[in-house]
Amino acid sequence: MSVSVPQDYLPLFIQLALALGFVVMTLIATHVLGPRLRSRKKEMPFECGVESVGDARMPLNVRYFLTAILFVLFDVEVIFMYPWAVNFKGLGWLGFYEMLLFVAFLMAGFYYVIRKGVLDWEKE
Amino acid sequence: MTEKNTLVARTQEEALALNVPLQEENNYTTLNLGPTHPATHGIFQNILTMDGERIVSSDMTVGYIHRAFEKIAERRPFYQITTLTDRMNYCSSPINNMGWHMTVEKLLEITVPKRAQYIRVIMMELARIADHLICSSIMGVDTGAFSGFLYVMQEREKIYEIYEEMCGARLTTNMGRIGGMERDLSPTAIKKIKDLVYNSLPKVFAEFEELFDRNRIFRDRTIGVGPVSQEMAMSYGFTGPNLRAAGIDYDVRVMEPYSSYEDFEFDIPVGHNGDTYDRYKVRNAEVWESIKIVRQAIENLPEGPYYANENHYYLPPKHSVYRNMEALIYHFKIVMGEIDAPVGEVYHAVEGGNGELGFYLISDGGRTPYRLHFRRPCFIYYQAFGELIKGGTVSDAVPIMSSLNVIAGELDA
Amino acid sequence: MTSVKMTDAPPGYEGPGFFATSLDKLIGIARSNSLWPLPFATSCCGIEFMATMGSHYDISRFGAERPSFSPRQSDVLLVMGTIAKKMAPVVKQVYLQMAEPRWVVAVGACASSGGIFDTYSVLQGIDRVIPVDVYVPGCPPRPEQILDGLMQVQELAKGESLRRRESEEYRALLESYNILEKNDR
Amino acid sequence: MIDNQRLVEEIGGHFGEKVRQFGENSGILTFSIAPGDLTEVVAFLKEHPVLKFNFLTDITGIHFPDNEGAELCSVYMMHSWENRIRVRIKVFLPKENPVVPSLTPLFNAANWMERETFDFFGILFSGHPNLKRILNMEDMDYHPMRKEYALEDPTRRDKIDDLFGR
Repeated sequence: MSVSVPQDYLPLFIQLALALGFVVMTLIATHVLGPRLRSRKKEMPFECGVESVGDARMPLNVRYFLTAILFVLFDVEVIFMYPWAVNFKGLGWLGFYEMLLFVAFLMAGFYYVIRKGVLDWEKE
Repeated sequence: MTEKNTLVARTQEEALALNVPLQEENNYTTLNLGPTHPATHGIFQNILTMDGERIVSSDMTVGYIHRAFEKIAERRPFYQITTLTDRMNYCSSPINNMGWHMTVEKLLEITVPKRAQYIRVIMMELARIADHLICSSIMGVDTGAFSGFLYVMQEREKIYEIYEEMCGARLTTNMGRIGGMERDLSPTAIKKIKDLVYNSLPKVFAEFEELFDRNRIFRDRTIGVGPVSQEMAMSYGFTGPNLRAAGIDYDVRVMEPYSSYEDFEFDIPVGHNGDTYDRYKVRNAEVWESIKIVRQAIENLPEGPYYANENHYYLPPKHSVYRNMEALIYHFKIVMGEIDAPVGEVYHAVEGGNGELGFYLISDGGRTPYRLHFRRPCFIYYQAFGELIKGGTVSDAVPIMSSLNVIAGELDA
Repeated sequence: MTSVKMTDAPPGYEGPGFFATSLDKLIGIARSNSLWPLPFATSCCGIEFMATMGSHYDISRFGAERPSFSPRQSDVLLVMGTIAKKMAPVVKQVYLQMAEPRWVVAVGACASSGGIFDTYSVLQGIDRVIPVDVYVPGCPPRPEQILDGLMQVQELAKGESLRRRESEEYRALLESYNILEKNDR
Repeated sequence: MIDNQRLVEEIGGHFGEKVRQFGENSGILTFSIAPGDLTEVVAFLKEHPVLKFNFLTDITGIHFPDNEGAELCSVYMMHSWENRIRVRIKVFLPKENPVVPSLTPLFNAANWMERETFDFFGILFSGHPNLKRILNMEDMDYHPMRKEYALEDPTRRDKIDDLFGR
């Protein structure tokens, strides 16, 4: 096994530059070449062809926020699991117990959330 | 941002715990489904009031393609109204055509020969197959499976080829005449029909059913979704496959047999719960029954003329128009719409793709109907849609709509 | 040996190892071979469009495999079926919200002229509310005809000058349909 | 087996003078009643233990401009699935005040059928939960299916009479 040197990353940087360059070029080219027409009606949100009524910025129920933040929480948990799963053998039993502990903490929180009824939408 | 953009809490407890203001009233979200929404097949508008993901209520607007069929029908001679019926339920136009011809024949008291009746049955059943194929496969598309649609579209094209062989058109067929058919089944048509009902369609359709019937995703999204009880179905005027899915075996073909339906052996499939999955299953079972009917009709096709000998109403054959004075006169009078119909009041119903398709015709003895009313099954049962989706999620509303098989042209007339 | 047919090269100057043409033509080719349709299907013609989209006729062969149901990402508005007067503002709104360059195809007799429905409730042709580029006759047109209509749009897209959409004539056309408002750019 | 004769006896026997003009059109029994009796008659037919007219097939309207004092007609079609028999009820109404009770309490399906009839003919259904136009545009100011209104689109200019020899 060889040690990687900075030069080894050169192709990666070239690819990155090409990818970014393509995106930037396309954006600039479409702005320069593409015809454009602005009008009040065009910039309204598309509401299945009828004129939109009201404002999208209305007070949201806090339940949306709770659901969203809980989703993010458990989504991040999965992200932690990826590197752990890759190095599963290297980390050995200790790593396994650590992950078990981590999941247990989360599950305790999850249990609390369910007992509190945060995920029940229709709570009266 | 202003105060408007803040979070609010529903209960006092939440407001204290999260330090956000308490919401004074139920602030539901309003969502606009339609008129040009990819999930609504045809043009309907539903303004849904939502509590989170649950639909609280819906406000339905229809009439976006209202074309005033009934008004046009009052100004057209009888044979020209066939073109209007095509465009009503365009997924199964031959059924509409034949239904209209039979209504006029009832008014004129014409008996159609057996052979014509059998040809009509074949065409109507093929139309039913085409209608149900679209409905079932579009349900697949709406629940996320496109391949089923591609499978059965190929078969529908074969049905269209048979239509073309019979009348030259694919979709708006304008098939048949008052008093019979305009032409006999050609040998090519017979060959194509036999090939369809014996070889290609059963094979492909069995494969299609295999793809969906026990598909986990499809079942999860349809079983128990939008159930219709028997009482609700009756009260809302459901007919056709949607009614039969609720478990009521009402079928016009059996209840009031027309066009020799009493000669054929077939079952009426019924469902149990009337949910989306049952509607799908009933439609599929009906395709198999229709295949059975077409097989019987094509095997036992009686010999004889394919039109009634009614010079006043049935266009004379072209060769005699060129040689025979009387034929020329009749031809002219029929084409110019100068045939007076007797006074009468007729209601005739056929089993359309979506249910009881009725024609209520009042004639005052003139050349055009005095009043013609179409009983459009879609129009009547679509009003239950609002109640069916109540309490469900938006993702349920989409398969419910496609399983009801609402055809905009028929709905708005 | 491949059966894939390449698009024809536009007229230009060819030499050893290079090929020069105008930017207009290059962009024209790019646009015409990737037209994203917005199927505005209301009735019978919409069913024929389903056949056109399906496996038998396969509209994807013309670079239009991606039907866009939002006007923002679409190039061709295919209006298929009767447009009632109740529906006319919706068609106009959808057209207005499409990005430039945009083309409109009136598929079928109803969309072109009202067809057999000369009645109080039907709009007598969508060209009363929005400008139309291609009319496809038929009631309903066969899928081949719809494909032909799409190919006509391809021809239009191929030959269109890059400056057309900024010209005074185009502005006047839109103004005649009351599509441009006073302070629109 | 219940036939039209039996129906006439049952309905005529129960309502007496209220039901009039019994007739048979292509096999379907037709009779007419006054608007006030409609709910009663339909409920009787629906809840009758033997007749069991459990299904409201259709509601529609007819316009007879020459029928002085009863220009409009509201037609109800009912179907008894068990006895395989249909019946048609006609309610004649004056043009000035065409009011008839709504059948929505008895059949949910009547809701849109009545809205359609109102839209086309201007027949007013009292007690209807949401009687407004359904197919035509909200701002339309006439009822297009009445005989005096033209079918054609008034804005069309290419149909000049000279071209058609009229």
